[in-house]
Amino acid sequence: MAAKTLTIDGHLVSARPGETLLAAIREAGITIPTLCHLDGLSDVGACRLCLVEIEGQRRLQPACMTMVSEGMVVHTNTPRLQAYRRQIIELLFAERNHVCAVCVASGNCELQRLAGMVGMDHVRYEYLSPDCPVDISHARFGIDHNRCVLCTRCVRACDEIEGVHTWDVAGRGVDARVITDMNQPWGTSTTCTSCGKCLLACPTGAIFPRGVTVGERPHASERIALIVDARKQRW
Amino acid sequence: MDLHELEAIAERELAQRPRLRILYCSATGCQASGALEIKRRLESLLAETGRQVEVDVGAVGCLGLCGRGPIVRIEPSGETFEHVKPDDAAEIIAALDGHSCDVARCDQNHPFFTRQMLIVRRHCGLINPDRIEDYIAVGGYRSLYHVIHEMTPAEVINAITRSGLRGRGGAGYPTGLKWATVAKSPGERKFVICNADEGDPGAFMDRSILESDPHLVLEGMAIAAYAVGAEQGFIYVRGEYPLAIERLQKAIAQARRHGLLGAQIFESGFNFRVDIRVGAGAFVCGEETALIASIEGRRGQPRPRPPYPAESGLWGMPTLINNVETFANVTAIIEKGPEWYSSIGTEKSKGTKIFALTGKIRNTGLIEVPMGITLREIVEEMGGGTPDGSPVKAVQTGGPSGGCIPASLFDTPVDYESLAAVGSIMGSGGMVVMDAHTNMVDVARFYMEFCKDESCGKCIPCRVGTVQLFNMLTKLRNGQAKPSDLSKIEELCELMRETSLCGLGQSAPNPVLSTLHYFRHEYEQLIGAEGNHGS
Amino acid sequence: MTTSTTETAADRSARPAGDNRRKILEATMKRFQYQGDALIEVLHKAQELYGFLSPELLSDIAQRLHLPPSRVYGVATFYHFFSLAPQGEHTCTICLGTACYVRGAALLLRELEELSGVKAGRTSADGRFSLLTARCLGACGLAPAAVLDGEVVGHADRSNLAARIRSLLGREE
Amino acid sequence: MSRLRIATIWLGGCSGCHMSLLDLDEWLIELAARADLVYSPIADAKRFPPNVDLTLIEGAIANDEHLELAQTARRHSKIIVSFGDCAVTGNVTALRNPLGTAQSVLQQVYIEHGDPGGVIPRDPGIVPVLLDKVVPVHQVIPVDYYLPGCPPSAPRIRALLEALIEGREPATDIRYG
Repeated sequence: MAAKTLTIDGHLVSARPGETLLAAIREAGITIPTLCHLDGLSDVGACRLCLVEIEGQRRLQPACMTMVSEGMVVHTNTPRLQAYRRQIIELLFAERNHVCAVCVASGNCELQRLAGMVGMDHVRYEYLSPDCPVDISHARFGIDHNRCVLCTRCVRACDEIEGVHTWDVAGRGVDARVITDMNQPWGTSTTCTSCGKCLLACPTGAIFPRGVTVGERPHASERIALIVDARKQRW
Repeated sequence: MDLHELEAIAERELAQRPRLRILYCSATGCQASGALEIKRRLESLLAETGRQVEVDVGAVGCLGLCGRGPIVRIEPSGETFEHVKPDDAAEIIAALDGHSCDVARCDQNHPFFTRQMLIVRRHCGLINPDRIEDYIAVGGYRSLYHVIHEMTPAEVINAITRSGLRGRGGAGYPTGLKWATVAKSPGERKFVICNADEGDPGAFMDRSILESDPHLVLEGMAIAAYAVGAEQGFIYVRGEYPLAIERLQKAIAQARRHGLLGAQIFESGFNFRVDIRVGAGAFVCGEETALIASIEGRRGQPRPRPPYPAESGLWGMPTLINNVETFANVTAIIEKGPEWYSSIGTEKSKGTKIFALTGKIRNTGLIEVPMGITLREIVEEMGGGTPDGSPVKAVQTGGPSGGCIPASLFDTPVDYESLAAVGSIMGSGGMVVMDAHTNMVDVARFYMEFCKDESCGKCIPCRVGTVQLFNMLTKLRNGQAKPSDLSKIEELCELMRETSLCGLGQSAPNPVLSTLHYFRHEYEQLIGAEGNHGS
Repeated sequence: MTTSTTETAADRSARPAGDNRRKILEATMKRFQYQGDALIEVLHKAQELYGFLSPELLSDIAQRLHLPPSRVYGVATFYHFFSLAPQGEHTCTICLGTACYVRGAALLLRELEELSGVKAGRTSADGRFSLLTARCLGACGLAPAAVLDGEVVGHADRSNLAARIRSLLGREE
Repeated sequence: MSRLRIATIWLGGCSGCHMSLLDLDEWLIELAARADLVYSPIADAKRFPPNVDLTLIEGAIANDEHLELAQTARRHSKIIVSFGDCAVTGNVTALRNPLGTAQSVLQQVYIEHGDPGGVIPRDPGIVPVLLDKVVPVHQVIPVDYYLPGCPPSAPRIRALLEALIEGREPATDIRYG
């Protein structure tokens, strides 16, 4: 099959047929923001961060779900796209309670990185401040819905990679929440294999390993004295 | 079943039919106003005088003037009565016998009736929707026979294309082109779906068609299936429409029994089976990819297009999705020819469109009018203006995806392009009339609340944007907004329009944008007198 | 899932022996050959039979249709029609579509809330009455419209609805 | 060239941003050579003075006193910087927002989870009255620059201040947490 030639931000790029535009853009060394996309999982085109302008098309298209075609002329970083991306990140930050200062993922969080990448120095929208639960009923993992961005990467990783489908989304609109089984505490799920793929896939601190939050850190200061005592007895 | 049998049914039906008939509207609107009680009274009165055979008391579909129900019509005189009460039964029987009667009559010379052009609704009010014989007697299923035996699928598609028919669900995509794409798309199976998830608040034309003339839709679907090569069809009906569902179920069973649906229709090699799928209350399922997800038993969330359902739809197969009114246009085009059809309407919008005229309007109900008629003709002449005679302020078309058109633009012709040019859309046909008492910020807020509640939650701009917009409009309404908030509202509207995944999110800002455009002063009046924030 | 189940509602959902609702539901699933695609049709049937979808019922359906429980729960909570909590014995649904809205449906709803002491979307503490809202019943010609125990009431106003609700609730006392 | 007049204020925050400012160590002496600190929690001024060139605001707007001070600062300052995550986003200070209105928060803190027989402190004019929602500074006054971070590191603070003192546009520098 012949390679497809397209123009991305003024550069001629050659791509394999059947390849997504996102892959071609990345191969060309151009970085565009993504959130719901994760290599290895199917794409849903939900976060709208990878929208690009394609000449001759009226609507913006998600690069992750658009196939390359011959002669395509693509713009990935126009002022308009930059403005939209910033707005989308603002909307996400305003939706739930994303408090980097107290988050286990701070410093290793895609949402936090995206904020910097799109130049979001403040959120112009009102914070919705929903009352979201934290579920730490599972022995190894926890989920803090305050930090969930509904990218559904956990849902897809669990379904497509682990083949279990413990996770899904319940409710709709801004009230939608990821759930395990019958919206029951994760620890009581009968389908979860505790494989941790949802944890690997989560872009934020929503799904986190148990034992890393401040309150869970193993403190046992009295053991220091115990050790000293023990050594004294041996000497 | 062959053509002779069809004709025989029609002849038998007409021969059996009593000359004297009392027809009552049995659609939802008139039933809710007491039509069934009137029917019982009429029947018992006739039975008392032994005339139950001589006079036929029959149910018919919607006569259109829903705001004045119950509606009763007598034949052969054709007189039509409105606001009928059970106690009027004796008078109506008297009228049937040529005596005078005091029951209020519909003025059928009123523009509400005379300006209409009935194509889709041509049988409404004439036939009993529960009886396939009635439909066959008015020429039903002849088009299907004609198509199967005398036309190739390509010829059918060609006819639909030449007719200029465009999708009546809102966006106005050329129907022939859609059919051609599905016909060309490779797939081991193909599907035809009738979108009867009429979700726009203020629109009930599809409901009325299904309740009044279900076979018309089934025949249209069967013709489409023949044209695109599908053997299975689905009608996706709102769960809120129990009567429409019941009548469809009956109609499908009757058609199957008569060999008009099912295997080897009209003794040809063409098979077509139709199943009903009942929606479960999600406006977004009117969007075709969400509708498909719903038929597949999943959450009704849309997915990005392309690929379009015409190429990859239900279970990944090529799928034709048209709306109820679109399918209901098909038999007339086959019967009278594409040239006849394309002679009606404007250059780019052919045929007729049904509108549901509601709100602050004297004549509430359904009207079928040729494309190109002006809003003024509809609202002022046909609708008769507001009930109290005060001036009409605006008309909202297209539901939550549409816009508010001010009275100053009422000379706009009703066609896809003209309505889009004034910031609204044709939509499915809701037309809500507003007077001076209606605050336009409230209207925008009402629609945004609707969109917020109906957002599926998949894409961020719609999921969060609708809530933010709703909150901003609420603040505005409560006098807590700053002048800078208007530009913030506009900016967010643009984001949603340009980046939302599906039509719901993309068009959700329309009611806000159109009211901001035409009634900006109503927004500005609500901005706090404090002026610029903080300073 | 929910603890708001009232006594009366619970009584109603736990019918004594001779309950053949499970059989009817099974027959529905069988008719669809236990295919997952039929989930929404099956949920419709289940709700029609039981009045609401309890967690046990949903788990059961998931098992029979070979679907992950989370998918069934996700679908059941996506659509407005499905209720995971029992509804009152009598329901009044006020249409909040545009035509009804323009003709004062929002005010009507507030008045009914005051009259009945039940908030929109809720059921009274004794489980006898639910006040619900709908997104356009398609009866715009009769705006404002309401549905009282399945029957459409056109040109609804405070006095005619209140009287009918009172007589519905009173009749069984 | 006249000396710059700089102010810093501390609203609903932990003062960590001010600590980070003090981490600038000897650069503060350089700064002092070019600017006067006319109002600050680390200076001894009782009233926010007029004609301030640059004000750093640490902390979110959580009570009526914050609101008033922020508005005063805006009136008297040419440039306002939202200084740190609490000022920019509400941050930890805003964690109370999901708990509901001020009354509901006080109820939970002082009565439900507080001492048995606890009382909600109320001393108008002395104890500032909580706002129903904690909001970032830019929601109550226009803000010119944002320096997120919890706290922003000393070098980042310095980079911003240097640019503003020299009349340059500061480089975008976004790091939350």
